[in-house]
Amino acid sequence: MTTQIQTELTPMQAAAPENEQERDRIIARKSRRSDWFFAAGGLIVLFLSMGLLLALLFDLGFSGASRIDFEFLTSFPSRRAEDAGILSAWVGTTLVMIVTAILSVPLGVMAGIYLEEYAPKNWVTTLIDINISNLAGVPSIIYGLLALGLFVYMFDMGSTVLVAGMVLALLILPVVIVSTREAVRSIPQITKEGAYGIGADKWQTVAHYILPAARPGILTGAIVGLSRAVGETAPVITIGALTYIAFLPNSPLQSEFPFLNFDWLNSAFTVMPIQMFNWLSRPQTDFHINAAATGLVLIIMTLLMNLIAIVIRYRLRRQNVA
Amino acid sequence: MSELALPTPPIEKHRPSLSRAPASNIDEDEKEQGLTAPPVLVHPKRELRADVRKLSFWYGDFQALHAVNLPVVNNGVTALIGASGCGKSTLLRCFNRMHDLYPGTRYDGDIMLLPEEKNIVSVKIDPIMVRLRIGMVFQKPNPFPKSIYENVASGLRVRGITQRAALDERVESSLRQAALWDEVKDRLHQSALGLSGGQQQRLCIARTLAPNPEIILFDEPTSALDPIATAKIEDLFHDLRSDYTIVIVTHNMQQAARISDYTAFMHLGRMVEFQATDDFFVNPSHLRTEQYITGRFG
Amino acid sequence: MSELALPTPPIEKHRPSLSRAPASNIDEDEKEQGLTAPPVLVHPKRELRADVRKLSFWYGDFQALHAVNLPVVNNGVTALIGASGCGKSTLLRCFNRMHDLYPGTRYDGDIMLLPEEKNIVSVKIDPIMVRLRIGMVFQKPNPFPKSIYENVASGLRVRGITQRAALDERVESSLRQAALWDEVKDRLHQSALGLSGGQQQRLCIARTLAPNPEIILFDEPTSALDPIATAKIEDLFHDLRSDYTIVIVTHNMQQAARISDYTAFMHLGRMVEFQATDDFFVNPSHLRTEQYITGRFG
Amino acid sequence: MDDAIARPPIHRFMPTPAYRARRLAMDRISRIAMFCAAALSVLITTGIVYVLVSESWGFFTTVPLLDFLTDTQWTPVFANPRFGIWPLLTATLWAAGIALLIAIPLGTVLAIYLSEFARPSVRETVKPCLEMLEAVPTIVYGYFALLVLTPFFQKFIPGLGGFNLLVPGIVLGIMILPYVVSVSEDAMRAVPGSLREGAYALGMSRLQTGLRVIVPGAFSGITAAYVLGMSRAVGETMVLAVAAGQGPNLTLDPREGAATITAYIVQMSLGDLPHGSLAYQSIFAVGLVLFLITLLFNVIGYYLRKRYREVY
Amino acid sequence: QNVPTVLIDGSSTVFPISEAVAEEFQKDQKGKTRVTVGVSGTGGGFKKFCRGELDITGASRPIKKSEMELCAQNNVEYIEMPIAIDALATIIHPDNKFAECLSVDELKTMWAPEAQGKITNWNQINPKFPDAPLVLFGAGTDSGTYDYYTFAIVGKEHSSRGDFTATEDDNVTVQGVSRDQNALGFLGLAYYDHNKDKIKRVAIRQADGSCVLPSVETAVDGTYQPLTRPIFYYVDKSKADQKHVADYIHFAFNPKNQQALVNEVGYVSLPENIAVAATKKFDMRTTGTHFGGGSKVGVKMEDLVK
Ligand SMILES: Nc1ncnc2c1ncn2[C@@H]1O[C@H](COP(=O)(O)OP(=O)(O)OP(=O)(O)O)[C@@H](O)[C@H]1O
Ligand SMILES: Nc1ncnc2c1ncn2[C@@H]1O[C@H](COP(=O)(O)OP(=O)(O)OP(=O)(O)O)[C@@H](O)[C@H]1O
Ligand SMILES: [Mg+2]
Ligand SMILES: [Mg+2]
Ligand SMILES: O=P([O-])([O-])[O-]
Repeated sequence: MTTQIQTELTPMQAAAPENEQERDRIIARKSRRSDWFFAAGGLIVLFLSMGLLLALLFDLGFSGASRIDFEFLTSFPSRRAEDAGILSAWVGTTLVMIVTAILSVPLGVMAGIYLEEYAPKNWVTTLIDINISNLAGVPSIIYGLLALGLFVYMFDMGSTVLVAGMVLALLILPVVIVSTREAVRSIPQITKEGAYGIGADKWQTVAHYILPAARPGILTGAIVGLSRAVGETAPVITIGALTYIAFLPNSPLQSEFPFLNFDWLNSAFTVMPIQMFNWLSRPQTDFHINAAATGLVLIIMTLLMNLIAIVIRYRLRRQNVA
Repeated sequence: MSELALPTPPIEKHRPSLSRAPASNIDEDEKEQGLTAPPVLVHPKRELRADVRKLSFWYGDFQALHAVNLPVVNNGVTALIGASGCGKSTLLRCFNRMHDLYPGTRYDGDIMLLPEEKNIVSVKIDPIMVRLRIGMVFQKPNPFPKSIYENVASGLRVRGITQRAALDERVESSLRQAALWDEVKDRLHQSALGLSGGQQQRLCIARTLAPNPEIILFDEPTSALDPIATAKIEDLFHDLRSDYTIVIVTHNMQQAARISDYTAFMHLGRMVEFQATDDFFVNPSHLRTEQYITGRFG
Repeated sequence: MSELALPTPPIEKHRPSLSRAPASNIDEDEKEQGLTAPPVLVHPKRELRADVRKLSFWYGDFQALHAVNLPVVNNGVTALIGASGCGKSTLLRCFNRMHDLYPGTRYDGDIMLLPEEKNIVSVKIDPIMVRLRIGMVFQKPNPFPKSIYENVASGLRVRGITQRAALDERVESSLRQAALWDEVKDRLHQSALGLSGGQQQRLCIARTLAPNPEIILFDEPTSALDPIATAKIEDLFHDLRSDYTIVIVTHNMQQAARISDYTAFMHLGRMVEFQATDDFFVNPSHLRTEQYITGRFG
Repeated sequence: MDDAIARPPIHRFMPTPAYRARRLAMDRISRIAMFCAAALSVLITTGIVYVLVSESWGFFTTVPLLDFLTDTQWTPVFANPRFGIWPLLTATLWAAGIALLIAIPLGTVLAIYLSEFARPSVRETVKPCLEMLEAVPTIVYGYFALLVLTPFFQKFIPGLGGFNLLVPGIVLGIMILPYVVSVSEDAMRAVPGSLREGAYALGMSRLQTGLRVIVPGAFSGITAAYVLGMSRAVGETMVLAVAAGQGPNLTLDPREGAATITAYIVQMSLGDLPHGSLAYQSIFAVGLVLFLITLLFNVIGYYLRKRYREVY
Repeated sequence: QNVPTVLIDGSSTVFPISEAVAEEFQKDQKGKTRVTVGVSGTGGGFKKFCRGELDITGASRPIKKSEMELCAQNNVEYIEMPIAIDALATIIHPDNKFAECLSVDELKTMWAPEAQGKITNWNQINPKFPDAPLVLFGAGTDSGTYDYYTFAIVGKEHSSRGDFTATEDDNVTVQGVSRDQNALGFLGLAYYDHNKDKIKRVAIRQADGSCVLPSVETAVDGTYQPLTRPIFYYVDKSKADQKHVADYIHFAFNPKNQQALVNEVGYVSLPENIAVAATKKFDMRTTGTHFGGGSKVGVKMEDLVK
């Protein structure tokens, strides 16, 4: 048994020639440098785009924050910028979102589960698949045209909260479907096989094992979709939402039986992005301040929704790791 | 734990008669190497619970099983061994029609459930009925993201059993059977995902035991576990083997030797050899088998 | 192919002196089982190319290697074996600083490149320098989504070699060394993704050979391949072993026995035994090693 | 060994026939309901195509298709009605083109940076932030383009109109940037880590790995990101309606304002559009053109994306 | 319990008045009555009005022949009431020094249908003007402003070039002109009034060569020609009996409210006697139009409320 072999070692054929080592050193240095430059470039781009979001927020904040107060949130629009508020706008947005959520989430989840778990692999499925990915990319204003031609005129429903909710539901349906599919797909095959393995049938597997596990993912998708709907303007303009609404639709809750009231579905309405668009197209700077304030409320709302979605996803991921 | 010694036979003991025997239905490669011969099936002397007869199986165009035969003894352990990719899992998953979940798969031949002589891979049989009678434990522990209690109860719930008392009773007894009761009895309603890998696997076994299936399939149940957890699960088999009919896939020959009554060796989708475990390792009748158990390939 | 016979030693040969020896730095579990003892390192009689000295390694807070020692002989094959998760890949990947790609990893101790006595895991050394000198072949074939030619040439291009003639020459010779030339010489400019798994793995070997690295690391290079492709790659080792210094991780003991000059056995992040391969399998000096090579765990 | 014989028979738990029947019914009902939900998506597309085509039909019975495709003026509701789609189309393409000019280089650099350079912790923070950028309502971007950036750029660019295509184009580029980044970064992430490690093992730097191995490996996915980004830019409405002006203007100068297809639809929708009038039909006609353009991009994007998913 | 709602739509010129009245009216009613105000333009408003969808439509020009027929078809009878007096203002960027006074002919060159695609530079209108692109903004084709402006300038109602930014929302015109040195646009006086700091009004060169700026005074004294006009409310007679509609009209034509609200938003309010007469006309439910289905220049207010 040899000890201290290394020191006794006779000079060998081993080490690379000097020039090769020198070459390696140069290559390594060059690599380091180009990496450094690219990383710096990447960081700059990153900060530029992130900075833009911040700049946007700051600008809105500077212009609009001082305008946001209790009055602003509880007043109707007015010809005087300083008296104007967004009460009818945010109530309208809320009501429309309720309709949108009630329609899009169940439909989207069912469709997503069907496509992921039930659909046989054939041309019909492929068609539906292409179709959904295309729908996700169809410009929102086209949905507006759909609603205008179909709901407003053909079905003669008028421009109501219900129609707005419906068109936005159709708009975000692909988002909900895709995120449901992703959530369902991310459930390990082995969990599904476990469920089938104990003798569960398809519906039991879906209802008791797949849906609960996919819930956070679905929720995330639904919130992201709704946050998109909150900010949508074009389709709602197309169906002819009003610009000046100084009242609220009837409350969905009432004191007498049956305690629920659906008049609001047929009510005229306005929503926040439209209110903002309206103020934005006025020339007076005072209204621009209102627009900025509305934008700020809008952006805070969507960012909050996204934040919630991100937190859910983050917790989901941690859960999966554990 | 049984102390089955494993005297491996000497290497390079040529068996010219076998290796030269011309055999029908052989791949080209195999022919060149002169290694394939008709399968050697020693019929078990014990009562059978199931019998695989000329079972072929296809993943789309790829034939993964070629006319496989395999007797499954009643209340005993049948082990399947073979190199990776030889079709062990594929065969096992035919028993509970797991392949039906995926499109493009096709069975041919029979898996007869005995004594009623019912072919469970027949298209006429509802796969869910098959799965209600035949349970399965997977390679990686796959507890549901629910409580420990609900995991064990899940098999009963899908069978429509909802009375609390019946569930409680069966949950406890299957956890005991799976030697897990003492470790979890104080946390039955906590998430099963908080258990260690070995505990999770025993939980999955308890879950499978709960409805008392007629056959239990195990697909490399210990390969994802550490040696200590493995030992615990191997111990379990000794308790279960007299009450349950078990088919187990393992890549660990020593494990097969320790826990099984009968061992089958597969190669490239074919059944090469089936013998009582005691004879299988001492006196393999096929050159391929011998090469495999002495570690010449795989 | 070498015909190293593998008479496995009888089981349950107790080595009380070893198994009872109290050792520092041992896990609780291990102590209970009385299985751990100080590592047994038989120093090689051959010239060394590298020497791992008290190398510890951490993934975040998890210490995956505990003061590992390992001599790597020059122009020879050193095999690393051990149960899954024991740290074989982790150790191998220290050699080319692969861990540097991931945050939160930390080395302690040395891997000395000899004879110049340069510690390649030192933070002062640029990992790219290390990787330019030490090549690696992975478990799963990982050809780049480019032509066969460009795959082999990529290592040369990185080193600044762009002359067509030099590239052509080296691409051909490395493909020949990897025994792939005849199969691909007519389709050099087709995508490498069209090759079979075994061919892809040989292509990856050619790609690694092309710049003539000083050491080549192999991480279970055949575990994703079928037996025939495995045999082809094992043949390669016999051609390469006299010209290249090779470290190979394998989960297949028989493979280690067939192709290596020295074998090291790891367990739970520790080096348990290192010996010339011929002695290693015949006469393991450590109870754990013996248990492992006789298949009692792993 | 066979001592089981001595024991009482094991009770096998099996569902009652009634329970089986209930399960079967539930299974069937749920399957049908879900299929209907999935089929609804097809119905939506059918609805879109039906509405667009049927309304445009009326338009094209008045307006020859040839005029629509060759005329260079768009004044459908005026004394001298002209029906050339080109002013709207060029404005749309200008804005989308400028947007891509911003989004492609920045997006690609950022995607390579995130997938190859950034630590996972950075990546995990940045991606949600980018998603937030994606979630900002477009009307807010419109505000930004009209009231903040245009006055700012007017200081540097002589002749930049109060409404122009340049600034909304740039804002549009920033708007689709997160999308381009996230799709192409996904594609780059989908390149297996083993390829990445293979590249590093040959001594490649991060940049070399990114450019020589990851980008070629993710090529179809990256292209899909560009194509889908283009589709979004073409279909974007509010930024352009607010900041690019609403006058049809066939121009080669992005400093001028011009109405895009989407802006035209918004502009017309703001007034009353009597059902059946030519003005009403005209928004469906241009909507159809918009739909076809985005359909083309979306389908190309779909196949490209599918391809990179299939490769690995 | 449905809250009664007054449905108003129509002219963007009238919109500021309706907005102001509605706001104050709803305050006055303390939520018992609602008012919605749309901005579809005069033409758009009439289309809805004659379908019976509205209670009141604002109009910045008298009802046209075609619209009268439509109303008759649907049995919609209307009460025509002047709500205020307006002047149309032509506007330019404050830095524009060369186009401060334009003749009707120059404006006609600019706006005539023949100009479409051809007249694109200021120096084509007048060689003395600089070589600068001509950027035009104006009221949308559904608006009374558009109709009256084309009627007064081009000579034919509803006839102009089409390659300009035509918008129902006059704010867009202000925005556009205030942001572009070479822009010109036209809109109701009120919009100029509210944005004096952003835009400049263009004087019209009269027959005698004098340049008259649009303003409340020149509108009242009639010197600003040919762009001074009354603007109207048309009320659906069948709806006039509903209390909330009647309340609204009484509120709008209350002389005190006229003074306060109409003037505040930048129009010339009706003299007190005219306002009272208008209310009386409403109470009598006098239907029909004073105009034979087209605009007239220089009508007397007294005639309108008979
Ligand atoms: N879903 C599938 N589609 C197509 N081929 C498959 C599929 N699953 C397995 N195979 C192929 O069928 C053959 C048998 O696979 P199987 O999983 O049964 O092998 P195994 O013996 O269980 O191997 P292991 O020990 O690795 O689990 C293999 O060649 C495998 O590539
Ligand atoms: N990226 C990582 N982060 C944290 N822990 C890791 C990581 N990679 C490996 N480990 C842990 O380090 C230990 C050694 O892993 P390693 O991959 O080196 O084992 P191995 O011997 O190569 O096993 P195998 O035969 O399965 O490849 C294991 O416990 C593993 O869980
Ligand atoms: Mg398997
Ligand atoms: Mg490994
Ligand atoms: O007042 P108008 O909107 O009709 O011009």
